[in-house]
Amino acid sequence: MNSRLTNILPFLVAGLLALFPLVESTFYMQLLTKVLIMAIFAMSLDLLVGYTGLVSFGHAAYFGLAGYAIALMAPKYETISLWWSLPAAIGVCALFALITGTLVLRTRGIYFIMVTLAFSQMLFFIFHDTKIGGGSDGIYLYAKPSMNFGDVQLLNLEKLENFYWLVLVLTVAVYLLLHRVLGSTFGRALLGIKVNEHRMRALGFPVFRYQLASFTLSGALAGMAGYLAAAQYGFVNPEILSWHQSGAVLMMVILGGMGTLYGSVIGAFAFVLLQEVLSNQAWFGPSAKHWQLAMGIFIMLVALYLPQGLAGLSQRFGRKPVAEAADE
Amino acid sequence: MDFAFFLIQLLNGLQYGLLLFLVASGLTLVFGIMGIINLAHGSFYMVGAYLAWSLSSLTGSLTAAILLAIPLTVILGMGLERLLFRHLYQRDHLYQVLLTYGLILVFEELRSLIWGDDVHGVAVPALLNASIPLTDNLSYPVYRLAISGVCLLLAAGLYFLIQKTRLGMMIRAGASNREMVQSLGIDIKLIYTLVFALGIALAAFAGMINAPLSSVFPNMGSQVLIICFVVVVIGGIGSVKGAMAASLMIGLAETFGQVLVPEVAGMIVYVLMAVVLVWRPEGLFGRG
Amino acid sequence: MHKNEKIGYDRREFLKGGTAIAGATAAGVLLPAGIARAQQAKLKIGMMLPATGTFAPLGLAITNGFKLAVAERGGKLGGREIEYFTVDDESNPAKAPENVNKLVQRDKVDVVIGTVHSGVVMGMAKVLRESGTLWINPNGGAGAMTGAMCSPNFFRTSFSNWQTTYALGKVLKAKGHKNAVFITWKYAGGEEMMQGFKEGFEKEGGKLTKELYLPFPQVEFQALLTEIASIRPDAVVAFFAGGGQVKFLKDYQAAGLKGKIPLYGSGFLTEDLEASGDAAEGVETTLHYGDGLDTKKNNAFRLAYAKAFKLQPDVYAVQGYDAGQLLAAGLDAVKGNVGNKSAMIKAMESAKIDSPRGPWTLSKSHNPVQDMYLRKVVGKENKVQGVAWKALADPALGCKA
Amino acid sequence: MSEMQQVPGTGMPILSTKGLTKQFGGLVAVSDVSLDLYVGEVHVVIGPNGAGKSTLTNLLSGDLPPTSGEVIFEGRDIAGCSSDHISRLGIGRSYQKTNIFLPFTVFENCRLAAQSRTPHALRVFNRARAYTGINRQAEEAMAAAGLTHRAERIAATLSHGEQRQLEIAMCLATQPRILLLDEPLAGMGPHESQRMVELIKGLTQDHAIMLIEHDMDAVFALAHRLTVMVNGEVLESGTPEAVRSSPAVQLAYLGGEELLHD
Repeated sequence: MNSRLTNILPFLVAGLLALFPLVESTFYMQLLTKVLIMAIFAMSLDLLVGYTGLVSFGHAAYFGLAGYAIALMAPKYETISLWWSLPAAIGVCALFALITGTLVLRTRGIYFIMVTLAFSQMLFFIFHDTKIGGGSDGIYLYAKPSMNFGDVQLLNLEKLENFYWLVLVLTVAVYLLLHRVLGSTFGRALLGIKVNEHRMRALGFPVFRYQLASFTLSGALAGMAGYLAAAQYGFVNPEILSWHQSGAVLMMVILGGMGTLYGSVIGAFAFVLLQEVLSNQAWFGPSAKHWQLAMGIFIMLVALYLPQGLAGLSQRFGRKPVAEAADE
Repeated sequence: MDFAFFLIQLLNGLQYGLLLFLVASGLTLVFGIMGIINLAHGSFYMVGAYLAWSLSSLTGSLTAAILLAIPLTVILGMGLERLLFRHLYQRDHLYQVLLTYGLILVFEELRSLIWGDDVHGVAVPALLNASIPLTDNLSYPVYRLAISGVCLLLAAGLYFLIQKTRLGMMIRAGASNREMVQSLGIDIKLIYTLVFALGIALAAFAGMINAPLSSVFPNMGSQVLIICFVVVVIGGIGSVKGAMAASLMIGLAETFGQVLVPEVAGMIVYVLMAVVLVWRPEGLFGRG
Repeated sequence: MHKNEKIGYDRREFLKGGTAIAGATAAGVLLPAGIARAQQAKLKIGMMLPATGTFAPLGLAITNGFKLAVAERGGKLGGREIEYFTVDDESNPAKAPENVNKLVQRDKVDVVIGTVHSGVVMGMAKVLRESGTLWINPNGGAGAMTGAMCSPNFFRTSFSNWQTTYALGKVLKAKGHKNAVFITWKYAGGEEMMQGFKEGFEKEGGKLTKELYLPFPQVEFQALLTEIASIRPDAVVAFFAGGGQVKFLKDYQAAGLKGKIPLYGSGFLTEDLEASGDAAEGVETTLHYGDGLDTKKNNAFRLAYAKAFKLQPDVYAVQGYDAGQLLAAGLDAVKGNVGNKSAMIKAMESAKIDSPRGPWTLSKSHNPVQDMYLRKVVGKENKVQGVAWKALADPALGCKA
Repeated sequence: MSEMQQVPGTGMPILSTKGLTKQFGGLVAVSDVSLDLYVGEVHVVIGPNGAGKSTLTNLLSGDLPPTSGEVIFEGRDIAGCSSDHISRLGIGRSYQKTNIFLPFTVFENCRLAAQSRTPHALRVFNRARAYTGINRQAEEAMAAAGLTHRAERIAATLSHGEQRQLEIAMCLATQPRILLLDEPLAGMGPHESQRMVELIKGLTQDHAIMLIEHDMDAVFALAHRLTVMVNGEVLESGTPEAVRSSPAVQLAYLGGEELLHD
């Protein structure tokens, strides 16, 4: 693929997506909003899995934590300002990631997969078993966050189109941020750690600190996604930090293709839309009831025959490998 | 809690631990020897339980059902290894997670298609259907004791198999050095198939033997899965000894946790796991 | 009533008020000609129920019950043909708002029927409160739905968790039990049932000695059963569902507690007698229904259901059936014109449902005011012993309607 | 101390070990090893397979913590420090088994190595390729190792010899003062070996080099000081001539005339 095209393609796609509310501004726009939120979530995980070589199976912890953070911070029946609540929610997640990161990064491989799971399960039970966040029934957020400048309302997020555009802008921002970060010396070091952690250490890189920084950034961005997810429907339930959620986002990353940011976005689209299509009873009638069978088979086929994910399909047509893809 | 009840709770904890060991042992073998992370392990547990139910209602005897079901699960295990898992040995754990996650969905739906979504009870074999009185109002079911006995036997058997037999020697060698074993002319593929089938049969067997206690119901696999992962990781991946120690530890922690600190009982095992791994990242009996 | 609610019931009023919710597509329907057309068109009913997982059989029973009620009316409600839209809610609360949105926004249904899982009910409540879509909940007993979250467009044909255990206090008192232990899973539903029992029992002068909780959804009861044995209460009250109920009954029996300390519960504890075997024998529960209720209506219902679906109906089927009946009552009053929401809601509010469980009406928060039966397991049947509480109404805490 | 005057780069040793020991369970891999490295000097360690040479390197580079003993670097005991810490002190190493970033280009391999020396390595917003200082360092290292013409090749596609060169280049790009080279000639053809020997020779002046090698031609072409290890212990240590003439060494290891008539 021509590199100038690759550079403008994300903007082209984002531009087209920005026009979507003109086509449909109810259900499918909201679905798309969700897809974009999941894309942010998947990109945050890709930073860990695809670029740092750390397979987290508990990423929903940060997603869910931010959801609870906004729901708990928001005054009942009133709106909460996005200006401070979004940074605060992200900050909470970053802090939690920093703390858990120092512990989980002592382990590797399967152990790492399992300890990240353990921490997310801990959080799950904290919210499920205690009254902090309404227990298993969950907690409501009564209004969307507000974006005011002084007394002037900049953007009314109760209007779903506006919320959609906000999410779109943030998705693009996260994409650009990660693109930039991965092209930096820091990003190169992460890739080096993914490819050969031992050698990086021998070269004098404080590997742990790099991994911790990546882990924290990843947790913070997952928090952004979680904040938006909670704001979108105004409902947070312990289930959003369950291991199924962690599994689902991991599926998105692998499905799209690890180590390519756009792959995560594609993965989020594919995963959510596939679920949508397979479980649509209007199209599949009674057999839609067994949509998980088709989903399961599809996931297995990807694992067996499409290890590079959907993004790998494009790489087959002459794209460069990961290390260079990060080059600008 | 007076002393007698403390002792009984201790017994409860140990027996629950042994039960966990039954399920976790297969997981740790497949994990440790083949390096396969199998999220679908719980599904095989479920398959075992449903087989026990359907075959015992067919034959009228749980023992007969188990005897019939074991070969079936071994065949299932060998078939899956050939068809699916074999392609993933050289690949990253990530793909194993992906494949086995898909497998969970498939098994859950097949279960729904074949056996439906209802809860079913399985009768305890008449011979073991009794209770031993412990206090004036509390007694202990004989079947639980029997299961504990089976667990201990199984643990001893696994230990013997791995440490003392020629097959076990090959398995151990295969776990540490694949190429070396191949150069010795041992068919590593066959060994892997066998180990995988053994692991699956163990999970399914656990489901069968536990069916009278747990009853059979949809999603029963994922309930047991996560806790077994915790057992395996605390004990050290691949270590049967570690799985035993960790099972007992978790059994006791959960038992006393529920009684003494009910507010946080749900998270207790995960806290335990985090503590162990921070202290010993390779697990209690893991190879460092 | 409902004066303070922002959500209007009448869509024409809505438009006059210039409220933003009604979208461009909805506007077409609101023109006079549109109303005429709407009456011709099929009534869109959205079924949001679990099709997969542990609760799938409950979803099926509810659907069957609902369809039976429709079939008894010649396949029409309020004179209109029906088109069903179904969504599998997977019993996953995290997806609940999105799933209910499929029905409300994508399929633009007139009525939503659902669901089983309390957490999902909570998620639905959020969306349906905002959209104002008519909602009939045929199971999930989350107190908040007809409590703090109550809304004029919300209806429930089942129970509130509180209701299922409140009457037990009187029952235990009558049996001479002075203290009791409550055991359940640590989750909202279990805690609400515990609360209901505690209130009812303490009012009668009883004492709830201890609340025992098991992490959800674990089923290893041994430690807590030992604890019960050491506490030696006069009675044990339990709530478990799904795979848990059967295992609890069996473990209770195996631990030798059965027969030594009498066991009570909300009726769900004994809703799977096939799997429970003799472990359930003699257990007494309260619920708003009993299979063996010997009334004309119930017998007719059971016969018709068994004929139509080759299955025995259960309490869930009854709740689904009554959801159909309640909807019919509303639609009949407006002759199928769902656009006239305020009239329809009024009709539903005042409806007297002739249910297989016995006649019931709605409380002002739209939860059934119903008799709670005392049932005892005899053989494979929940034998109704009598009415434990006549016309029990949920206190609807926090409902400002 | 008397010997010290005979070799170039005299003065204080930049690195010395005292009683360095490493045990794996019951096996003693390195036993009570004491040796010194000087700037301007190539200190060659030879010995049969399993003598503990690589383990010794790993102890010095921090890849393994010693069981006991000291590693004194500029007057400080650094035994047991982490490998990244030791690397940043200016002790670089190459590996016996090629240990490079296979999917990256040669340049990127060297650039990463050079990057490890930047003080603000955790910067997340700069552009990696815009760092001229790092790039120059990487290019110099490539040039020194004779890999400039391969800069844009993916490391995995290099020949074995080139991969060994890259190994050294990466080590150089970190601008170490001490080089620990573990069998850099392993698997190389005669031509490539010759180039590598020249390369190491060229580095001698500014670096203290510890070299583990089997190729005796290379050993005697480079060594200022020679240590012979057997079974984890130092059998003999001194100038090449002294070691060559040691009867113990001749008996135990060199055992051949080839060495003597060289």
